[in-house]
Amino acid sequence: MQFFLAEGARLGLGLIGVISLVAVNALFLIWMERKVSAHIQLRPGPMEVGFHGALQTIADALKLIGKELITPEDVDKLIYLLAPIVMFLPVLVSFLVIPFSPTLLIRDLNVGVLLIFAFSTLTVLAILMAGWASNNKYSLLGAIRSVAQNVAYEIPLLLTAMSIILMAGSFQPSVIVSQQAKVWNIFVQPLAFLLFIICGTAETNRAPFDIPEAESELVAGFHTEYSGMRFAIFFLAEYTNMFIVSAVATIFFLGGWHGPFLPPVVWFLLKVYALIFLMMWFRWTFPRLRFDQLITFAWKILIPLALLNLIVTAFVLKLVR
Amino acid sequence: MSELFSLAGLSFLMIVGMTLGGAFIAVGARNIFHNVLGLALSLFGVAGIFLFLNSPFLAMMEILIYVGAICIAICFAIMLSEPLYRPRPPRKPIKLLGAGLGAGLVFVVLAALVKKTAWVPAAARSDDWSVATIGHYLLTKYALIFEAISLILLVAMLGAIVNAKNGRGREES
Amino acid sequence: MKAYVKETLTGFYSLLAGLGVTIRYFVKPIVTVQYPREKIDMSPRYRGHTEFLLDPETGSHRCNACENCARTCPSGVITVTGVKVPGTKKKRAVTYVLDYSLCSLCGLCVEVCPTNALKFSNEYRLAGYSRQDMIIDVMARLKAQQRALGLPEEVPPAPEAEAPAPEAAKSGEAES
Amino acid sequence: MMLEKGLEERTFYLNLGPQHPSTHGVLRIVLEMDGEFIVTADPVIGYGHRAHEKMAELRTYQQYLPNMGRVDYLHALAYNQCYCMAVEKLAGITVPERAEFIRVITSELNRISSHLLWFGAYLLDLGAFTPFLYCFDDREQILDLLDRLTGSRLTYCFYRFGGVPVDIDDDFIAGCRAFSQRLRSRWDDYDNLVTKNVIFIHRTRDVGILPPEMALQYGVTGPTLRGSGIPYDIRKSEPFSVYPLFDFEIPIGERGDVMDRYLVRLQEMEQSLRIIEQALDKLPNGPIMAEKVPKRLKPPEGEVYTAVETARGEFGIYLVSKGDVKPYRVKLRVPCFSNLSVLPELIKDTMVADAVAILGSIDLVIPEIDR
Repeated sequence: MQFFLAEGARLGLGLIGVISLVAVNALFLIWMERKVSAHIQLRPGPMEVGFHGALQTIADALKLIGKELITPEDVDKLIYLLAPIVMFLPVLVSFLVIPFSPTLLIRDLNVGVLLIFAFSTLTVLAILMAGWASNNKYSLLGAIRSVAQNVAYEIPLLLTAMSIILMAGSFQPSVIVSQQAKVWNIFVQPLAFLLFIICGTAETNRAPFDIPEAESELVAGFHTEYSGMRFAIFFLAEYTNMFIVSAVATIFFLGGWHGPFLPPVVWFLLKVYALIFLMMWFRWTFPRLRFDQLITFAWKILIPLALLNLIVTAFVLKLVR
Repeated sequence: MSELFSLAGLSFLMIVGMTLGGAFIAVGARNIFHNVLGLALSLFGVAGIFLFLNSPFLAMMEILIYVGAICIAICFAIMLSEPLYRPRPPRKPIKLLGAGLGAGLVFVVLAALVKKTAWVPAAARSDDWSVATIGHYLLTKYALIFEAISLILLVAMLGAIVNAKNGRGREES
Repeated sequence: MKAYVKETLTGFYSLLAGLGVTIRYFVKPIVTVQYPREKIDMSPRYRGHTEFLLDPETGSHRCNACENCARTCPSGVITVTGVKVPGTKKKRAVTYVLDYSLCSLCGLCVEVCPTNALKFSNEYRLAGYSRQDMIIDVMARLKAQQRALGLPEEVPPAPEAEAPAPEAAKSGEAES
Repeated sequence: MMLEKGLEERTFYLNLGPQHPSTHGVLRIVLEMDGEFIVTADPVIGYGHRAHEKMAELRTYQQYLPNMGRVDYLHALAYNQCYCMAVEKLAGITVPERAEFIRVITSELNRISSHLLWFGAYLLDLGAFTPFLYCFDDREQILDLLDRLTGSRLTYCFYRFGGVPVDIDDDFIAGCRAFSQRLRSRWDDYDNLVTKNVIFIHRTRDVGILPPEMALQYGVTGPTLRGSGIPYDIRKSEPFSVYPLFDFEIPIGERGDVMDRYLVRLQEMEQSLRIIEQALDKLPNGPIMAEKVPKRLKPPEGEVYTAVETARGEFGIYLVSKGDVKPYRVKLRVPCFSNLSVLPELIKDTMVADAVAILGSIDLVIPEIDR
């Protein structure tokens, strides 16, 4: 009983911490995205609310909260309402196992990495639900695209993840991080890092892989019909997904919390935000791929490379050990 | 009975409820998309049961493969099926009865089996879920299953490729 | 196979080149203007709405209400009324009202004016809550200008034959 | 999407527009879709109809001038020029050479600004946001130059019958030279950011191929036609104004795909820079306005057709006069109307993403189609 109480308290604290982190992180990331895009495009970005527009996203969030929640006619109501929740829940769960520092993690599961990958697949289901339930052709097209894309990109993502897991010999995030105390995996597995970042960008539906919500083709893709807070949750989930993908990449390749002088948490967050910056940089540089090219790219380039990387890794490991 | 009201017990009830409820939606709902979602919910519950059986790895795989991949694939298939605005054929009581009887029979057989089996406590299994162990098992104890699954997947993939090739006749674009 | 590898590599390089361009611009200074806080000067020839040219000799406008501008205007924007100046054959404008919401800023009125009484104003921040806000009383603007410069306000000559049209006068009052 | 029982449900209809991010205006395209593939496309126009042709019959020749900048607001000066040429031809007014030079310089600047806007907006269609802002930064320089000269930034109404109302000064000339230098220094960045980008190449190469024969059948003109390899440009084939005095090339494409149309426009900007520089070098002195242009213009009875090369293709005006102060009839031959008519052929059997890419590559200005 006492075990459950202690564990319950830990989980409860963790949940509160995670929810506040998700909210603050999303607010910060949206501001960051605006600033990064603005400066790439020679403009200042938001400047009015707060210092350099730092509070702009809070104002926007308030606006979104105040907006009417429109439920269009003829939608599949239950699914329409459930989709944002299904989108958001797995995102929360993933935070359970992310080690921010040797001590700051909620649950050090021995299948932690798998948990993140397993729950991230639910995002696809949520997108499909949203697109289907909206009863809108643009939404449905976006949802179908999203599914094909995510299925195609999950394979190379898991394959590259496998090569790292092979090296570490464990699915436990903290073990993977501790093994990089001396040399970060990015120096051992540069190709895997590259593939992982590409697939991660695709998994989070970000440009140049943002075809499920390609605004010039599908208006807003799967969330065309969502308004107000429901739309905001999709937005929140998108940015939190970015954070999770970057966090996993940090755990896998950038040595997690390792780094001199600064406290581990700071190092971890620094690395995560650096990767997020990279993803934003992609978004504001590249045009969007076409749907079939995207799939071709995954099958013809990413998967062979990931397989090759995995085989070479296994081979080298066998030789070394 | 009292242990059902502990934290663990409550979560167990929840998971069983999810599994059963999902299963009922999966067979009972008239909207085919709802059926898939019910299936996903049910499989999610099954993953939870695996957790209770102290197999987190299997639980995660359940979610990753069944919820994440299979259900999505089914959704894909749905997109190719009859449009939903078509009036659905009415349910025939005889069919319903038959299905119920069949399911009941399977349940009875399974229950009898469960009753008869002498269950070994789970503690006898190791707690080691490292990649090496899993790999070892896959190539020794479960080699046949592993190979069989690979074969099935290969056949499925070949079939998919053949279907895709003949399907639309848009190879040129 | 060789082509495949080559295409992958060159493609990858082209992406890096693109990233190089954007990061270079990322550190460049911004080029936009924070509009309500900063204001750029309009070019001297900016074609805003028209207003009266303040004749430095007389300290007033030169309009003699010939209505050439009103006639040449493609959109019928201009309403001008004048009265006969006593003792001469000339007329003199008393009201000059623009319906700016119809104006297409072609500048024909300025060109056609025989006395060069009109010029373009530099005002570009013209926003309003109603259509009434878009009706510009050019005469009132001139008077405000005269007041700002400390020039005597012109007393319109007493109407002799024709009185100013009541509607035009009314809309002029509403504006000022 | 209730369909009749007889119609099979293999295809469905998708409305691209009238309000859609990639139609750049109120154009509606009814797409019959088979999944992501387009079976047929049916453009529906007329949402932005303003009766420009009818308005000409109700206004005097001068009063119709401002309309011309609004038919195609992106290359307004070419439309101005065409109308002025038509009226001048009808009324027998000769334009002084310096005025013609000024017209060419400003019109070419306007052409560059139109192409720059197209370039940015097109990349926006393809999902790249940033080039749009870079192009607008460059375009802004042109707008500033033209603003200082004409007093307007978009819907210029600058040319007059018989010349131009305002002369260019040394500041303007220096500004033009500085601009051409600046734009040339940006080509590398554009190349690295867009033209050489592998994603961009894959999105545009061999997409939306317009065979030259089909282009001719549909009366396609402008860069869209030249992308298919037909060097037809009014500036060369039926020279007007002082274009014969300048040395410039007509860039053409080879395959007629989206990429070729894109490249043609990029190269056209370079050629326009060349024309501007030559015009600035050769700029003669003299009057900028023909003498004795009556204020109440009453051209003699007759009819006339003039055409100019705008950023989108051949724009022609057919003007009939009955000797009145108002034209009897004005017919505008706008390039986008013909260019749009070829669109259904081009986007047949492509995906939505390609349809957007092709639609953008034709460079439509919707109000010009509707007039």
